[in-house]
Amino acid sequence: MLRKLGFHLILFTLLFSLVGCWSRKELNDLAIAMGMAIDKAEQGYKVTVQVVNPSEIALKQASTMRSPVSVHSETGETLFEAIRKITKVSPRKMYFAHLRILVLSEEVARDGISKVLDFISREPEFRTDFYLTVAKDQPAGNVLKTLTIIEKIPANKLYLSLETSEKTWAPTVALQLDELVSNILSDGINPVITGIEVIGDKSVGQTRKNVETVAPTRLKYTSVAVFKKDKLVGWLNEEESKGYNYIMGNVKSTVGHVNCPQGGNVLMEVIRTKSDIKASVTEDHPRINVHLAVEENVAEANCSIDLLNPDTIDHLQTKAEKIIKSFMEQAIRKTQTEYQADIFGFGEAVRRENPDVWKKLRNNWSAVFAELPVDIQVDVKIRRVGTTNQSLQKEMQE
Amino acid sequence: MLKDVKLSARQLMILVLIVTIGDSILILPSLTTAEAKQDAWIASIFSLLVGVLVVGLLHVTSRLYPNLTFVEFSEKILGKWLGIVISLLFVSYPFFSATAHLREIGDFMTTQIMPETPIESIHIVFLLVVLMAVRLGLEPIARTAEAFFPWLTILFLFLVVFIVPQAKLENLQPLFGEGTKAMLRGSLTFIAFPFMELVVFLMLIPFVNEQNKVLHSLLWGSVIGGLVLILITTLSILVLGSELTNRTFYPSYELAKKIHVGDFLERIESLLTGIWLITIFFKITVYFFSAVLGLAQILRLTSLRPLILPLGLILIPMSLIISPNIVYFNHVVAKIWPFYDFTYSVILPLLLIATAYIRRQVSQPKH
Amino acid sequence: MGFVRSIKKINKQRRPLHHPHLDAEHEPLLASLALNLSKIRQTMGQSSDLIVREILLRQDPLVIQAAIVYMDGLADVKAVQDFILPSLMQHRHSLPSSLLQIADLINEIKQMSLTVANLREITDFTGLFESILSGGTVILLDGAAIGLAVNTEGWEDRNVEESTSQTVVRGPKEGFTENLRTNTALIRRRIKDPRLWLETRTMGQMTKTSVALMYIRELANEKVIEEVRIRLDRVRIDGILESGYVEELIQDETFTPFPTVFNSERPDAVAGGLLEGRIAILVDGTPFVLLVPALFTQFFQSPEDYYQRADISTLIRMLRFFSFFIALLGPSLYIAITTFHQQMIPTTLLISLAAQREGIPFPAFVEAFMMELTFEILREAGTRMPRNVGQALSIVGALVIGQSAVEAGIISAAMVIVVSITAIASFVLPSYNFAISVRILRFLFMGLAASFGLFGIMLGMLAMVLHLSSLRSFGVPYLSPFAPLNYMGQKDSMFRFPHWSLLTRPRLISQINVIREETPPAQKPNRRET
Amino acid sequence: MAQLSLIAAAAIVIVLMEVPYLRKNSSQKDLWVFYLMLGIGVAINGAQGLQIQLPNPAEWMEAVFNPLSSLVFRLLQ
Repeated sequence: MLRKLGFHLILFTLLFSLVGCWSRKELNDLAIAMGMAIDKAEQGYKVTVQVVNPSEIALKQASTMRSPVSVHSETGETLFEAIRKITKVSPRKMYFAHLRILVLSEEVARDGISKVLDFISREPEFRTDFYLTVAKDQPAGNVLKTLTIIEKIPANKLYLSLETSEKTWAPTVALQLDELVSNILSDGINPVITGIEVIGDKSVGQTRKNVETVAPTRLKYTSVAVFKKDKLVGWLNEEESKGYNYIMGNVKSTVGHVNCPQGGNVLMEVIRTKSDIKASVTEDHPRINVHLAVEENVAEANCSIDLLNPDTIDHLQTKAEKIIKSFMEQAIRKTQTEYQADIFGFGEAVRRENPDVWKKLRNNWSAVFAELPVDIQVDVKIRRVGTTNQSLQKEMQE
Repeated sequence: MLKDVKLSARQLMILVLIVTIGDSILILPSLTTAEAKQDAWIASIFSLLVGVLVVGLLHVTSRLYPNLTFVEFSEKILGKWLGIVISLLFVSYPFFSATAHLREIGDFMTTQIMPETPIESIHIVFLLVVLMAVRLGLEPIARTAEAFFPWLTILFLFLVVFIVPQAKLENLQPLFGEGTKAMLRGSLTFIAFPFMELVVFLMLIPFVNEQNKVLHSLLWGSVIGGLVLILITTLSILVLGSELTNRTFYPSYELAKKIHVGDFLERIESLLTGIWLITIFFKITVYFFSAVLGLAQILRLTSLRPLILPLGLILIPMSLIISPNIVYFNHVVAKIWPFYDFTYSVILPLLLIATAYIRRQVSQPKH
Repeated sequence: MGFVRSIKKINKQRRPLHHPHLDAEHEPLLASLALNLSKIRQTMGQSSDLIVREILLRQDPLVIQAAIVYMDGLADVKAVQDFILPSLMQHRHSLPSSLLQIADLINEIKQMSLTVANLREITDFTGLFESILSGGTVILLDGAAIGLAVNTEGWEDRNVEESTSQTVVRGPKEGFTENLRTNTALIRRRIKDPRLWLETRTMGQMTKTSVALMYIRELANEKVIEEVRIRLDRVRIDGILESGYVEELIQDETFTPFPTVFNSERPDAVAGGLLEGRIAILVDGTPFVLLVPALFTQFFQSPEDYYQRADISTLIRMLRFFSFFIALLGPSLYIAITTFHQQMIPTTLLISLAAQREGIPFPAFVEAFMMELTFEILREAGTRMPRNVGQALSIVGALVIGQSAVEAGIISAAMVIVVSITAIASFVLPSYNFAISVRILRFLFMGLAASFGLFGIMLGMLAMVLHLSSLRSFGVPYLSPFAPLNYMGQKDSMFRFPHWSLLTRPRLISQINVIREETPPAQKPNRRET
Repeated sequence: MAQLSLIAAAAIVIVLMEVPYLRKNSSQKDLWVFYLMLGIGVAINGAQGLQIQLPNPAEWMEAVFNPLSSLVFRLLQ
């Protein structure tokens, strides 16, 4: 009897000594970090973390006038140190699994982002499904300090608008961590990251006043930053960015316009694109062939053209082809001449086509890329003209 | 001891399948891809072919004495003392393997899921369930495997179906870009971990009640298991690319992390961890059971019970001693362990078959 | 250690269950009526419900003293008055009195005068007491060491009513009663086959409860029947008040949360079990009939599954399995995910959960534990309380515990939702005793989840399935037909295939006569060709 | 120290779990083997608890197979 009792006592003490709650984190002990920004400091990095204030966001009657997010920054010699130091200013443990956006300052990016990425991809708490952006012309921390309307959490706003704009507007690139890492690692392709700007009065943007006005200080994605390996080397403007996305086949939907002969223009909505990058190698001289198939719809006809005439459609197609081709050429020209950074993965195409030649060229790829002949073929097909057939202006003329 | 324990051929097949997959599914894509890069999937298909040969060899070995375990027939073939030495060596193999696999699960849990939890406590709770299984005996183990099998299948199909849309075919190009030698290097681990480690089944085959179906079970179990591993390796390369696959310790876990269907079916990798945990559980259990059974047969004990808990007590510190850190462990696993497996699953059976053959030749005078 | 020794002593003293004075009754009846009667009175201790009616049998020229003995309340007084007393007192003997022997007289009474159906001779006091204590009437004649026991059972019985513990929408509404005979009749009315056999035995030295073993010969496995017989014979206990006693005494494994004996209050469920080759154990005095061997899947099946269409039943069974997992793992999954795997929660949900937990003083595990405990208390109170306070209780339960606790910031609203879903899910399980095991295990899983997250739950599931697969119910693996896998068995486990495809009985239960339907599958009801 | 007492507790639990069964159902040899293995287990655990460096079987394995391994990998380079 007593022996049994003793046995069970020991067993239970043993079991309870096993049962600890080492990894346990209660929800109200977490500071859910939604956005992180990394700037350079005199020594090391300045890390800014945007943390949500759950009760302000979740509750139906958000009566308190407290800000929905709070932003903490801290500097440290390394990223990890800086993040750990944030606990000095934040009462709770930072939790990064729900990170939506990582903003890098231009300085950090020009310096090389591999150190940052190494830490982030090593730490199990960081997932890989957040987007990266580069803050253009200002400290990255400012981006996170700007309050936004509609979406209460600025970081979430950034995430969603990048996601939406990538789907409906071509010049942005929604890039996640693992793609970035594999692009950096690969010799045959260099990464690009979308840039972000704060438009308007920056000091107002950081107060609650910003969400009370109609035309507040805003966050806006602008152009695309070109990287060579892990270092930022320059920017593409909007048209070049568009050209870049066309080449990469990233365009899911966008809008472009074609000028009419008699003035005015026709707006066309791209509904589907498919790009195909092929390399051909003759005697160690690679040549790239980009073929892009675009399907478009007419969205708006602001001039008097006869949309019922098949010839007009043909005409519009050729015009659109020219425009798109010029975007793509601009993008290629700029990267070849100014940056020598192969952001299109032409090297990868060569490697897939002919691994042996690639082995010879890979060490010298930037130079080869700068001289690389690229043939572009664009094939636009207009499918539909919307719900009305003839252009209104044309009808009015008649 | 254990004379009335009977496994059905189907249970054997499921056990073989699970042991083939167990732990390999977690670490193998990374190891093979590290050597063979984007051609790892070709290496894995090649490995399956070699693996089938290895399994065939194991089956031939088991046919020497279909009703005896490895420990018993090695004593019969090699004589008492040499047999005992070989048997002791053989028994140490599943024991160390169980240790290594336990360490693997501990490393996996502490790197990916619960970084703050001490590895010892993960080892201990995991081992407690293993010990419970071994104490219950072979039949409940096999039946539990049977009961979990549909769930494993569902989880696995889930992983495959939802990750396939993210596959990028160009990740496989160029075909044969790394050369044959790299592929052979890559297939070393791929032959050793899933297929050669099946040698422990030499301890369990005598308990199968339909001996004529043993070959069928062994082959189907290992081939299906091999196909699963090929699929996972290929998917890792297709989705992650060969660079990321060999850069991460646990590519299939990364694969699960990538699942993203609509905006609701994502971040479910912790659930899919079930595939790894359950298969490794059965692998450790089968190994530990074989070790206990082998030692009991060497010592001619009347039951397994005096060995189970004490050996479990030994296993815990061993799993900590066996590797000072994960880097050393991975080095051992990638570079040394395949040869350790090779010794036990190819050299030892060949030795036994040869000796048995010579013995029979000698004892049967020619006429 | 003195304490231990004294406990051991008590244990030893308690051991003999044999009561010596009960054996003393094993003595034969005496020839003298007076002595017999005094012996009866003495043994029964002048109990006031013992009726001894002394009469005289006029047997010219003799007058023979006689007595009838019965228990008031057990025996049907009307039957005694209408049949026994008239036939004795008004009987005139046909033989010449000079030849009369007492034995002849008894034969006369047996054969010619007593107009009752069930009658037997008794020769000792054991038989006498057994007879009168189970409602019989005993006729004793002076000068004869033989008594005549007439079956006059006539106590108040509950009528056959609708079963309250296992209700169905469609299906027979009859439930078993407390009367063994009624119960066997209910089953026999469903299976009119001479191969439906019944073995009765008396169990319990004092209660002398009738326990009946019912099975269909040639369907039930002979080995299992023998095993049940052996286990029943091994039982030495003073009293059996309910089939739960028998269940606990004959089950395979005591230390398991899972029931290995099925019980039902419904005759159709038992008849269904018998047709599958199972063995029913009926205990007098309780409407709950045991059915062995009992398998894991059986506890997810309701008799109604077989009355509804196959597709509906299949979906409902799946729903039950699903609810089983919710009832088992609901709170533990919540604990594991919110305290270990926050990355699994969608961001918006995480923020709202975090907002709810703002200011809650306890960790999620304690919160869940308190709520579950409260719920268990409410549930137990709800089962035991008098019907008319039910409303008050549910108001207190729902309002005070649910709403106020949330408003007071002690419990988060999400936790209340989780606990409620778990509670509702546990009511889906058709078998009450299986639901109890789920309730127990739920707490274990909560502990595991609180210490190791999903890893702990996974290990717990492994341990649970290991335990389940090590269980057997009368030799049949508990988890069959899942493990060991049996394809035919799958047709009636998680799924319920149409009746025309359920050609065989569960393989491991019925081993002799496996074929259920002799119609080959080709003759299944086909659509007429047009 | 806490670790050592836990090891002792574990050993006691194992003894209480197994010895009654072994006394009843097994031979004397089984019991001796049990105590021997338990002793080894406690010793290794104790050494581990006291931070004593124990030989690593993986290193023996490495010593045995490293030549073969480097040979094979050199051949396949």
